[in-house]
Amino acid sequence: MSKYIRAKITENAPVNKGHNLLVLSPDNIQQHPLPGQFYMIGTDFSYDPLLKRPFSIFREASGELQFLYRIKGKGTERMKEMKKGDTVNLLGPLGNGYPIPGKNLTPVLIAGGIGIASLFPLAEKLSGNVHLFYGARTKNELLMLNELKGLLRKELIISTDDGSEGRKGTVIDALNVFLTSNSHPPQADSTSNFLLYACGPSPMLEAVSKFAAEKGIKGYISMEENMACGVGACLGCTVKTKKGYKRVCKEGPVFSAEEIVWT
Amino acid sequence: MSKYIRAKITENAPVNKGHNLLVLSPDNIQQHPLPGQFYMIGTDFSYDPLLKRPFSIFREASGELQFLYRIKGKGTERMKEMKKGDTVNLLGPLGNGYPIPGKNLTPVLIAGGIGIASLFPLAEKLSGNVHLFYGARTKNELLMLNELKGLLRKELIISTDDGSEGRKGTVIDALNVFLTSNSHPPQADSTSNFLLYACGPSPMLEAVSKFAAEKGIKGYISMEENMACGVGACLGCTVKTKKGYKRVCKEGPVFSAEEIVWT
Amino acid sequence: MDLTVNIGKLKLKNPVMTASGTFGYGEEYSEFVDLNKLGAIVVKGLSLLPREGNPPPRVVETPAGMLNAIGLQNIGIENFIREKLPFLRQFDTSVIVNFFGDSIDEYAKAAERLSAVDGIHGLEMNISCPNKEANWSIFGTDPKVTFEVVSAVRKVTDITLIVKLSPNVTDIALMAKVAEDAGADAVSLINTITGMAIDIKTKRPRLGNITGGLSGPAIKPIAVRMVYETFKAVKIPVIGMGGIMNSSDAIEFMLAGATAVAVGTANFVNPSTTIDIINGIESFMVENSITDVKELTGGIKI
Amino acid sequence: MDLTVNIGKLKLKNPVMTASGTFGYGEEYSEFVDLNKLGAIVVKGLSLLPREGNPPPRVVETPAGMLNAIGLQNIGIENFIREKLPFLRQFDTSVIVNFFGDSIDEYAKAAERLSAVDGIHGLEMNISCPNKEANWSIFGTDPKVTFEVVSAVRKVTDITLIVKLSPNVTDIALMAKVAEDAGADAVSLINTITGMAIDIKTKRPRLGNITGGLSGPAIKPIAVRMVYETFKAVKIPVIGMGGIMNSSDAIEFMLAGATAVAVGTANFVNPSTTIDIINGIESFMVENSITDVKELTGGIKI
Ligand SMILES: Cc1cc2nc3c(=O)[nH]c(=O)nc-3n(C[C@H](O)[C@H](O)[C@H](O)COP(=O)(O)OP(=O)(O)OC[C@H]3O[C@@H](n4cnc5c(N)ncnc54)[C@H](O)[C@@H]3O)c2cc1C
Ligand SMILES: Cc1cc2nc3c(=O)[nH]c(=O)nc-3n(C[C@H](O)[C@H](O)[C@H](O)COP(=O)(O)OP(=O)(O)OC[C@H]3O[C@@H](n4cnc5c(N)ncnc54)[C@H](O)[C@@H]3O)c2cc1C
Ligand SMILES: Cc1cc2nc3c(=O)[nH]c(=O)nc-3n(C[C@H](O)[C@H](O)[C@H](O)COP(=O)(O)O)c2cc1C
Ligand SMILES: Cc1cc2nc3c(=O)[nH]c(=O)nc-3n(C[C@H](O)[C@H](O)[C@H](O)COP(=O)(O)O)c2cc1C
Ligand code: FES
Ligand code: FES
Repeated sequence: MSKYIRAKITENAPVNKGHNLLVLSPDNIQQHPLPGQFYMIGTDFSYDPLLKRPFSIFREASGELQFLYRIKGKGTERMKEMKKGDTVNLLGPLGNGYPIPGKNLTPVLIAGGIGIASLFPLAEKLSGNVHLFYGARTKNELLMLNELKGLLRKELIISTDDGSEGRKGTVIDALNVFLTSNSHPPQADSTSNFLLYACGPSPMLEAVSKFAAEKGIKGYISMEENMACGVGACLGCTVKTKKGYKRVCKEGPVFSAEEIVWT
Repeated sequence: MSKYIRAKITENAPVNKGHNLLVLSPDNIQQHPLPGQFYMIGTDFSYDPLLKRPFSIFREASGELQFLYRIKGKGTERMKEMKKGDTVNLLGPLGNGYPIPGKNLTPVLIAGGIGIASLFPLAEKLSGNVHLFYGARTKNELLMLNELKGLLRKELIISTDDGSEGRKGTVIDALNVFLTSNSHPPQADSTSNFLLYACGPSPMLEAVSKFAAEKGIKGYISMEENMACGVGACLGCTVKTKKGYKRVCKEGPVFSAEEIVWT
Repeated sequence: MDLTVNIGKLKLKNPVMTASGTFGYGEEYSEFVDLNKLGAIVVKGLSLLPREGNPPPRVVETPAGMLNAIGLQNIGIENFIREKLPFLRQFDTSVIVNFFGDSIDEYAKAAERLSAVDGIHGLEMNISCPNKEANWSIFGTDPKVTFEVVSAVRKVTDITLIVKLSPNVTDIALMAKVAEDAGADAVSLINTITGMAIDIKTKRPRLGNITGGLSGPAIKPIAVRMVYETFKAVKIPVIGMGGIMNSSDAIEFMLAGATAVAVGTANFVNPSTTIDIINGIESFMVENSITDVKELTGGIKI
Repeated sequence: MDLTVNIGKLKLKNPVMTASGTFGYGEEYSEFVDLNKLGAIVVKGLSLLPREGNPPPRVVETPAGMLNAIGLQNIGIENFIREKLPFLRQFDTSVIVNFFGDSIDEYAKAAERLSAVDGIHGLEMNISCPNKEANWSIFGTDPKVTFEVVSAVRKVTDITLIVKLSPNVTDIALMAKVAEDAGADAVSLINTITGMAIDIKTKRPRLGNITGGLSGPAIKPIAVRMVYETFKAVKIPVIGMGGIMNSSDAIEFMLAGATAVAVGTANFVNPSTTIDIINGIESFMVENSITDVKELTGGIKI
């Protein structure tokens, strides 16, 4: 089973302003990805863009791989141009996915922006038995809300920076309220029975980590760094941890929140 | 009237193996091109390919610009990928077209391969009153034969290197037979009343030039060189002439056959 | 909003110039660009006598770049003054003449002649040229020779003198310092980086001259680094170039230390690049509440 | 068909190697590439003691290239021998260890230690490193220092010694000659070219280390030129690299004078590039009736 895959695009359509869903049908047999793992996707058209870009697996369904991506720069602009029937190359699944919570722990998922792409399959795997905090800058940047509502068996707590949907403020504010106030009594759980899973922009991850440390809750965070190889060979994607630099692509992207040294 | 034009693709389809017809609908008013003039066309997607590529005007019809191109390397590969509705940038019309023959002269057009793209509009402008020698490596590389047959009022003499269509051999062989033997008596014209127009690969142009010199016939040839700017600024596209280096994009692409120094 | 910048005695209306050799003698692009809007026009390199240049092919594309081996073809200083300068005099923009020679003496003679002409506002001396007195080694790769040739030119001209540095050196900051010490009013960099390409089918070099100069986006990271190193080493203004395609690139060079920028290869890709960049810099200044473009120079945060 | 090439005492089964730092310690790509097929595996640069490397971001893409500032992070020679080498010993391919030091003494110690180990077939010394004894200037940019450090290493090792040259110099052929005179069995080039990129929104360098090394197709024309210049200057084999993406590129380097080639950045784009290149070279030889790959070296027609 190769990790170097050629795949045909079966869908590449906007799901929201500036965000696309890419559905790929791999040519060759491949490993099944776990939630939190990622693929390096290359459009290989020319040498500019040159490198593959990392994207979390969003869903695997009927042999197809789905990715949710935000159009950001050169690479994703190019990706957006690709049409049904075009071919892409990908490497994956890569890295370590989210560890599955023990039975006595209640998973709390915290997604910032496009971070939802990597937490969605975790929620799915956990049969929707998760609390999901989902924040974005504005209503238009919230993705897959219907799918999430259908999936979740616990609460979906939305926040937007501008208050255009859900609570106004950051996911951290919302999480804070949830975990400290009584307004959301976490049913049978006590705070220390929560297990946090976070994916989103770096300042959010830092806040989640600090928060978890303060409350004495364990947490996993999915880190982001620029990548060149995606397979641990170039040492390009390291983050500082208490045990020195570690590679996001190989030792991560999911790290224990307490491992990371924030600078 | 600007020469820097944005245009929408209204058609970009194969006309034959490895050859496309590109039809562009310019956004802004533009100058009308003359047969033999060219445009620099850029797909502007990324920096690789970087430079625009030169293409002769094939036809201008109902405000649209048509180009006939051979898929050769990176630039034309990229061009082939462009779809209806996509935008391209172009500069043009550039360079000098074919001089129109005086009344007492019989135009003889000699096209090698994709060279037909630049001679077609000349034949059209001369209402088909031309002899056309059209050569290609093989049958499959002969383009627009039906259109040519409809257009021409004189003979269309086809040759292919492999003899798969028309005479076997080069256009030069065919031309030689035509001009020297009696098998094709040039109606009322005497040899010196012919005026040659040639566009094709460099060895063909050289042969035409030598031929014209030997027979004492005047000829115009459309030269090719790698181009960067297309407007005379970079001095990148020069060819050696009896009066020193001249720019294909500015003093050409059409030159008097006797002007060129072949090396 | 103040877009003006000072280069020696010259005050440019904005920091955007054309790079020598990519904009002809100005007139070639006048159909596409309102020349009055440019900070300066830098013309194709001139020598005392006309030059024929190299055999074709002279240009070839490479990944995100191009190689050129024009071979310094030019019409010569006298023809320029007679045939091309009158056209340029019509415009309200600074005209900078790029020039070169085969020997120190030729450099000095060229500079002297050009300084005496109305309508030439500044000189840019290209020192990436072979020196016939030193076995055709490149002037601009030897600090001693660079000092000599710049000093010789400085002696004969009072108008703004820009020295255009070769990037094919171990220590660009040193070369800039040498030019400064020899009296340059500014340095411009980078000139093209020597490169080459071979056609594997024919086994022949893709350029008639075998090697050529690499330009375009491919070299931008190298150029930005050299501008940064040079800015830290000299007090005179630095004019940055090498792969500038848009206003973001231009601002990047200014943050690295450039007082002005020049646009080269990008003109070929989009003839209105210079104008787009001027507009883009203005918008950037508005968005970032910058009132004087000079604030950008060296604005990198380390 | 003979694909073998000789580099010093080493006979490689084919001329395609991996470039140091882009292929980890071999195992990272073993899922993607049959390591037995490679001419040689060149591992990430090692030093006597482990190194932490630079703060992130460490890589950033540029037009047709990338900048890296890994900062020579590595696990140190002893850990390599203990943890990584046993894996590599399983394969029937040459293992070349890239190494470096902070001082001449460190280089010599590292070379001595590595030469004594079973399963290491060749050494590549990276001299694009800062010299702590000379104010952190780069070893490989000063001919005198290059001569000294290569000589010191040559004294302590008998196995094949490749000197990897820095392209950030005025005269690469001179540096190659110096390495040859100091006893190198081969030279490899080019290492990355120093570059930099700035984020205009934050005004900060895009790399944690401010500057980094440019690699990828963008630098290929420069690399080919340097290989060509070096080939003409030395008698020892030249290993060519810099932007090789496919077999045409590899053949281009060989025509310019390379005896073998190394694939770096391309591994990131397509992990099977090395294998594709080996196959591509074979096809090219068949099409052109070439029976010995060594015929390609220096085959350019001028
Ligand atoms: C493990 C992981 C999983 C990710 N999952 C997703 C996802 O599911 N959906 C999604 O939309 N985004 C995801 N991202 C982010 C995504 O990779 C970047 O948005 C994308 O690389 C931007 O590329 P660009 O060319 O469009 O932007 P550019 O303008 O080229 O770059 C924008 C920024 O992206 C960063 N970048 C550029 N190249 C790379 C690279 N090769 N690797 C990493 N960063 C780079 C640079 O820091 C740059 O500042 C993930 C990132 C990581 C590390
Ligand atoms: C005045 C003129 C008119 C032309 N008209 C037509 C036409 O109507 N139809 C047609 O199919 N072709 C035409 N050509 C040829 C066409 O320009 C080339 O086939 C095209 O540039 C190849 O680009 P590429 O990127 O696909 O190939 P590449 O693989 O990039 O290059 C293939 C070859 O094309 C040449 N080349 C590359 N870039 C350029 C450039 N910017 N300018 C010129 N040559 C370059 C190089 O010599 C190279 O060896 C014309 C050329 C000229 C000069
Ligand atoms: C076709 C061409 C011709 C050039 N001619 C000259 C010249 O005559 N004198 C000179 O100093 N620089 C010359 N240059 C170098 C440019 O002025 C500029 O320094 C270089 O191209 C880098 O900028 P760019 O990447 O924006 O093109 C030339 C560059 C090109 C591409
Ligand atoms: C991420 C990365 C790490 C590198 N590390 C080393 C190294 O440790 N030692 C070394 O000599 N060269 C190192 N190099 C340079 C490469 O071996 C090679 O010389 C250079 O990248 C040019 O080849 P390329 O364009 O094919 O990548 C590194 C290059 C990259 C991209
Ligand atoms: S991206 Fe290369 S080590 Fe992680
Ligand atoms: S292409 Fe620039 S002068 Fe002709």
